[in-house]
Amino acid sequence: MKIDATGGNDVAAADVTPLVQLVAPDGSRVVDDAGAGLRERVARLTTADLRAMYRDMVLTRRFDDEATALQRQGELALYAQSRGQEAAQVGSAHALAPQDYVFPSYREHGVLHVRGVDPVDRLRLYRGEDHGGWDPNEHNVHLYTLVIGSHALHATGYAMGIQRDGLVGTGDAGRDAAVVTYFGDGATSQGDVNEALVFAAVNNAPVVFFCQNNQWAISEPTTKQSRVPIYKRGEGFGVPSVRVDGNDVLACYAVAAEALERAHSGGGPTFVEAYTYRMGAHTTSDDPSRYRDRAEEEHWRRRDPVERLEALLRAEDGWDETWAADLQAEADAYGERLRDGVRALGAPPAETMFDHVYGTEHAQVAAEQKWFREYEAATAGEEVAR
Amino acid sequence: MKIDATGGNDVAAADVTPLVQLVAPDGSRVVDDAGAGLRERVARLTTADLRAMYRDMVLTRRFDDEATALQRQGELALYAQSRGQEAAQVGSAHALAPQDYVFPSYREHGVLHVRGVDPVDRLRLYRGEDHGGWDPNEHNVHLYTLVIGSHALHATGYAMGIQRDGLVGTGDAGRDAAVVTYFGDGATSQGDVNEALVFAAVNNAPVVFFCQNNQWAISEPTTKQSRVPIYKRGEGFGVPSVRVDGNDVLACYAVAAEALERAHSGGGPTFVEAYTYRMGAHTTSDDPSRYRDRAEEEHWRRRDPVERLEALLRAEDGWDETWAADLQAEADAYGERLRDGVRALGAPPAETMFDHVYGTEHAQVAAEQKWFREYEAATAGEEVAR
Amino acid sequence: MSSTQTLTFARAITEGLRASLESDDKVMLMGEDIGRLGGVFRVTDGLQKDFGEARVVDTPLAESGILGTAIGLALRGYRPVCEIQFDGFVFPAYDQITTQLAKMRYRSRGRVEVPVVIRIPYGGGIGAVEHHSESPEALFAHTAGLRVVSPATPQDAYDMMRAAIASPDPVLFFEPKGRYWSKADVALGGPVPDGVLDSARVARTGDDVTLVAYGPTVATALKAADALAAEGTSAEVVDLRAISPIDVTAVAESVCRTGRCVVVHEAPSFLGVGAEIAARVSDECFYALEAPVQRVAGFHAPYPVAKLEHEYLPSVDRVLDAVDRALAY
Amino acid sequence: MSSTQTLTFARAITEGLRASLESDDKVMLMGEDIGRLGGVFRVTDGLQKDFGEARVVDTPLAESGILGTAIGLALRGYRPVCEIQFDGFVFPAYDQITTQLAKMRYRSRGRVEVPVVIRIPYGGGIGAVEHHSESPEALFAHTAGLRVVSPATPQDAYDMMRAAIASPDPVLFFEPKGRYWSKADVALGGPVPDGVLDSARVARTGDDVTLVAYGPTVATALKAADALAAEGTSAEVVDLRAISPIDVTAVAESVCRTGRCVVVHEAPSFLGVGAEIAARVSDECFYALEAPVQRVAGFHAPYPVAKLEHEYLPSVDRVLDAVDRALAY
Ligand SMILES: Cc1ncc(C[n+]2csc(CCOP(=O)(O)OP(=O)(O)O)c2C)c(N)n1
Ligand SMILES: Cc1ncc(C[n+]2csc(CCOP(=O)(O)OP(=O)(O)O)c2C)c(N)n1
Ligand SMILES: [Mg+2]
Ligand SMILES: [Mg+2]
Repeated sequence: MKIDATGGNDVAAADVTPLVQLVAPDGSRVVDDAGAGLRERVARLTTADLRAMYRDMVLTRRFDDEATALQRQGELALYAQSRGQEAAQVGSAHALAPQDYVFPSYREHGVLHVRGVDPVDRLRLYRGEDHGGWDPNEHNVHLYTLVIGSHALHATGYAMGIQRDGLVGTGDAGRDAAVVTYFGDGATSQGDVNEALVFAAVNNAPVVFFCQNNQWAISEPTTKQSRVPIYKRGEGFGVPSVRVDGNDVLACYAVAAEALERAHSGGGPTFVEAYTYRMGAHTTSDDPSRYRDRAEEEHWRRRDPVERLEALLRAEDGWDETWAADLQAEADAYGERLRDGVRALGAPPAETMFDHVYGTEHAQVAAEQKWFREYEAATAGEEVAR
Repeated sequence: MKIDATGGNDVAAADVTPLVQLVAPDGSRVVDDAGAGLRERVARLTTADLRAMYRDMVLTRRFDDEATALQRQGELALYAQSRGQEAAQVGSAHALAPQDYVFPSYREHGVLHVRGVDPVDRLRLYRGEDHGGWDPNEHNVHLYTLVIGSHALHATGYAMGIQRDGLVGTGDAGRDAAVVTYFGDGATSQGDVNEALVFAAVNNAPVVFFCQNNQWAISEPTTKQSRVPIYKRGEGFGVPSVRVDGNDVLACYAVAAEALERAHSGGGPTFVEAYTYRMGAHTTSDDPSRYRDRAEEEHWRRRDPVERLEALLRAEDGWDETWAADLQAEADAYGERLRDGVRALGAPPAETMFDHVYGTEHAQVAAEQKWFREYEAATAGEEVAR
Repeated sequence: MSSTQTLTFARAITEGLRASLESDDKVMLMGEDIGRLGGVFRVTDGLQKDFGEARVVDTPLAESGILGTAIGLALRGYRPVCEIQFDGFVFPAYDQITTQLAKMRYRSRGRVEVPVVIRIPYGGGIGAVEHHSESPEALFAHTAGLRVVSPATPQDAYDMMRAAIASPDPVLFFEPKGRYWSKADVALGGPVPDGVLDSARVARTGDDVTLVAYGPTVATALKAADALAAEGTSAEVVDLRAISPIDVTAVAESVCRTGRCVVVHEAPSFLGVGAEIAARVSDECFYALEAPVQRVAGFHAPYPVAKLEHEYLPSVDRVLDAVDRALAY
Repeated sequence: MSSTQTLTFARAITEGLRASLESDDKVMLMGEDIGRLGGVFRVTDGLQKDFGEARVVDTPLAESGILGTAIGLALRGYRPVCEIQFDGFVFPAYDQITTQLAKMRYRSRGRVEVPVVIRIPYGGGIGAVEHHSESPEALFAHTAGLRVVSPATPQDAYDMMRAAIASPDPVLFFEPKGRYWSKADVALGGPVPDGVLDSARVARTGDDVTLVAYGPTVATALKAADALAAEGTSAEVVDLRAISPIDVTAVAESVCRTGRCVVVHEAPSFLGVGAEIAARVSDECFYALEAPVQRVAGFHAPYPVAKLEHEYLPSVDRVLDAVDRALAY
């Protein structure tokens, strides 16, 4: 374990609070007493594994850059970057078993990438073309939830369902299942997140609360949400809690793996605070220059999680220029596919706004849909006439 | 400090968790290292002080008994006893300064008694004659709140108002003000109580969260709300927290006094878990025999807080038979006044149901009130005619 | 398989729950004090004993938590039936119901569904304290994605409960608590009947005026119809059963025939279900209406103290008064 | 003391807030991101700088907490103005608003009051994602104890904001966010005008049909009136301003004269404000109505994706269509 004087907005807290770290910002491995169990978990990872993580982080960042550009070009209504949080997202997602289920917030592009959710589908919501965009059950990833914190309860309920299905503590790694829910530092203030901790604790539900403390909730620093480090919150509910360096992909992987192992085996919930930084604006509508200073941004630019993994790979001979060049080429192709795919998304037919309001006929919807259909037909040529 | 093997429903938790205790169940003083500061606070109390507390507890219990009887006679719609919780309520209320403000739940009859709220007024709500019953600003006691946990936020906001009034840390004991809010173990599961802890912590607000863990939320034992002792909850928000023997009036007084001193001086919020027991039914509508056993009730009957204070007084020569007989006589007179007062409460005039919906005229209310008035006038004799 | 028993309204719901628990092992009940206590109204009495703690769950005291975890359970394939202890305590769950439960199917374009039932004992007349006598149905029915129903008879309570649990949509099931102790013969068993969640029921036929009611006020309307019959006025009583959707066809069919309509509900008149009925009837029966639709409902004031509730609640006399007004046009 | 300036709608609100902060030091603002950022719509821009962090407060991210602490502050004598960031995020505070804020005065028989204002940017048309375009006003107006208003012009935005803050009652102040960037001359200063919180405003006089609107749809109605004028139909436009209470007198006066009424709002039609208007107008103008009240409103579906919102929202064409229908009777 290491103390990380982060220079973020809650320096004081960060100064005194141990942060699980396995890789230092310079790419060297951290070796201390406390991290032994976690080190063992990452010792098993091969260079290929590390490269796979690196690739996922690079493609996630490319996704961010492309989406941001698409928004500027008017192809998206809005976009929320994950930039700076790739290690927290990719690391934790690599720890998931296929049968595990994810309840993301709205910024977990890296998690969705690892789970295999189609990148174009991931932007339908931000395009204003869909409120969701993918089939949650295809990759075991629920839709983005925009009402802060609500989904922490859905995750907990889902985990209670897994318990009822008898899929906890079977001893079969291919069957034991758990849930990970992602949310931000700001979300920890919501009643729902706290109630989720109550329900998870009392039911001993197999759910991991993965809080990405990116130090900002739009314009508010974490000090506006809590006077103690966020990971303490879980302890108050009797949920084992840990604070991990969110820019250290290996530490995030290891901590998530440990938490998932606990959940799978019947050990119940875990609360993880991944201490990281939102390098970009809150969303494309936001202007962070109004509330935070360049020095802080600069400080964190120097602790870029992607660069840290690159440094590790270089330090441990996992880097190879051909491989790196291929990855760049892959990223370019990925970007192009994404741009084309998004631009090709049209608008759904107007009448679909009446679909799926209910699962069975509802007279009010049926009557309004009928009216709309007739109105559309009648006014098809009329607007010109007026 | 002492470990109290309570025999309650969360025996396990109670077994391992230190409980602040100054008076043992047999009435002897507890002398240990941890309680030194608190012992000092109670050392200042005179026999007259202890007798005053005893009197308040006895009258509170009498209030309970009379109200329960009145409910059985059909004079009240409902009643929620405080029986068993007199030490927690009277002890903590004795620590309040006049300018402090209280936000009770619905069972804090002992607190209201100490604050001087008229006993008949306190039963208006339970009679179905009033939704409140007294003027909150007369004794600085807000009305009972029936929606579990909501008032914890009101208390916090009120405390933020005290801060804005500049009445924290003035150093003047007659001016520094704080808020105490009372709620139960069940209430700790509500989002609102947890959000109140967030707001209190972040604002360093002068508010004491006084949780009476009476081990039951109607039929649910505390294990259905938390897997760790309730006082831990506060710590997760960075709020100093303490678990006190709720049947020990001196410990409750001392812990509340300490928390209030912290609040008054600008030290911010405190979370107190008073570990006690609901000796009666949840309310007069409830039947505890459906969900808890006699043995548990019997166990707690033997730790009656009133008897404990009596034992202390006897042990320390504070007991006097004349005084005790006078108190009984006072209680009898009090009971009679209460019975008469409650029976004399009529029903408010029907038209008052339109009063105080708004502070200024509202056309919808005005129109309906007018209609009602005319309808009442027109149908005065008519019912006979039909 | 089927039999007829005389049951209280409350017991009919219990039997509806029991039948659903028996026929589908994904059905589960959640709520405060519903286990050993059997709920404060004893509607779930005995069910935890029979179906176990995993299927009849005493939850923490947190309504948002109950609904939020129920949504998660539903996403996992369960069919949670959540009890809200009293009408006035549903609001902490309002966000989960309005922004999540109602919209999950729509948000996912039908890829997932959340068949959650929310049981809410509602309405007044039982001499209770604040928050225990309210009628918040309109606050849910305005939101698309939710079905809102309220039975008025033990038979409907039984049938509609089974239908609600079987429905793929979220259903707010408003139980008129003042009627819990009323009794009737109930045919138990057999297949879950069609249409009970979205069709009105003509509780009494008549020609001169249509009384529209649901839940607790159906009994009031029927009593008023008796009194009217004695005076020579023939009132038809339409029991809506469903509040979302409203069976406008049935209501309009009746009112266009009688030419007069009185809507009766306990919830405040302003923006209540009666407003929608009045708007629809005034449209559909524009030429047939002999008098404007009359509303007999709660007032625009918080539910009053128990001592005054009978002045606040729609009474038979107030219904008769409204009928007089309608007939006087 | 008073002056006239050309201001955007948003800026007019800022000035209303500023004037209130200046004239009463118990006034304070609370919300997410309202301080340094000035709110996501910049409505509170500069106010924290000018009035300090104790009076313009960046709160934790918890709407129930915001409203609940605002109630406590109000009990202590403060006048909190709470910003809810977007319409769809008010629901976590719904319980505090409905069971506490609305009922505190009543519960105490007038012994305490809670003059809290809740600012809610609402309505659609701005191309936003889910939960950012809703119109939940009916979900509040049904509850007694709350005042619900929505200005349609910068002048009203300024005046009504000052009046709302001065009111002893809780006020839900619905700001039509799609109109934030519209501009007009605004007379600033002077005493807070009377009546703006409970009287409708005739935005345009006419004889053939009455268009009733509020907030964002007043502009739509006015455009429709222009188009109708060109066709020879004279439409009166009534801007409700207040939704609780509704100025029924003003609406009925107009409709009884024109004989026809079209209500326009963005919220779903079912159990929306239009239902209450239709019910009241059908009653008050029973003999004068030439056609049933027409409602042009949102549909009974969750607010759709941005790509479809213009098909969902009441458009000028849909208003014209409804007028045609009314005229055809
Ligand atoms: C209930 C609710 N209130 C307000 C918002 C508006 N909002 C969107 S994101 C955000 C900040 C979230 O901060 P945090 O939880 O730290 O997540 P981050 O965006 O930093 O990942 C806010 C206030 C919302 N979406 N939901
Ligand atoms: C929001 C809400 N939900 C449910 C209830 C019904 N109810 C009244 S008291 C109670 C139990 C409260 O338990 P606890 O907080 O431990 O307080 P106690 O009654 O034991 O003093 C419940 C569930 C309520 N009043 N409010
Ligand atoms: Mg954040
Ligand atoms: Mg309790």
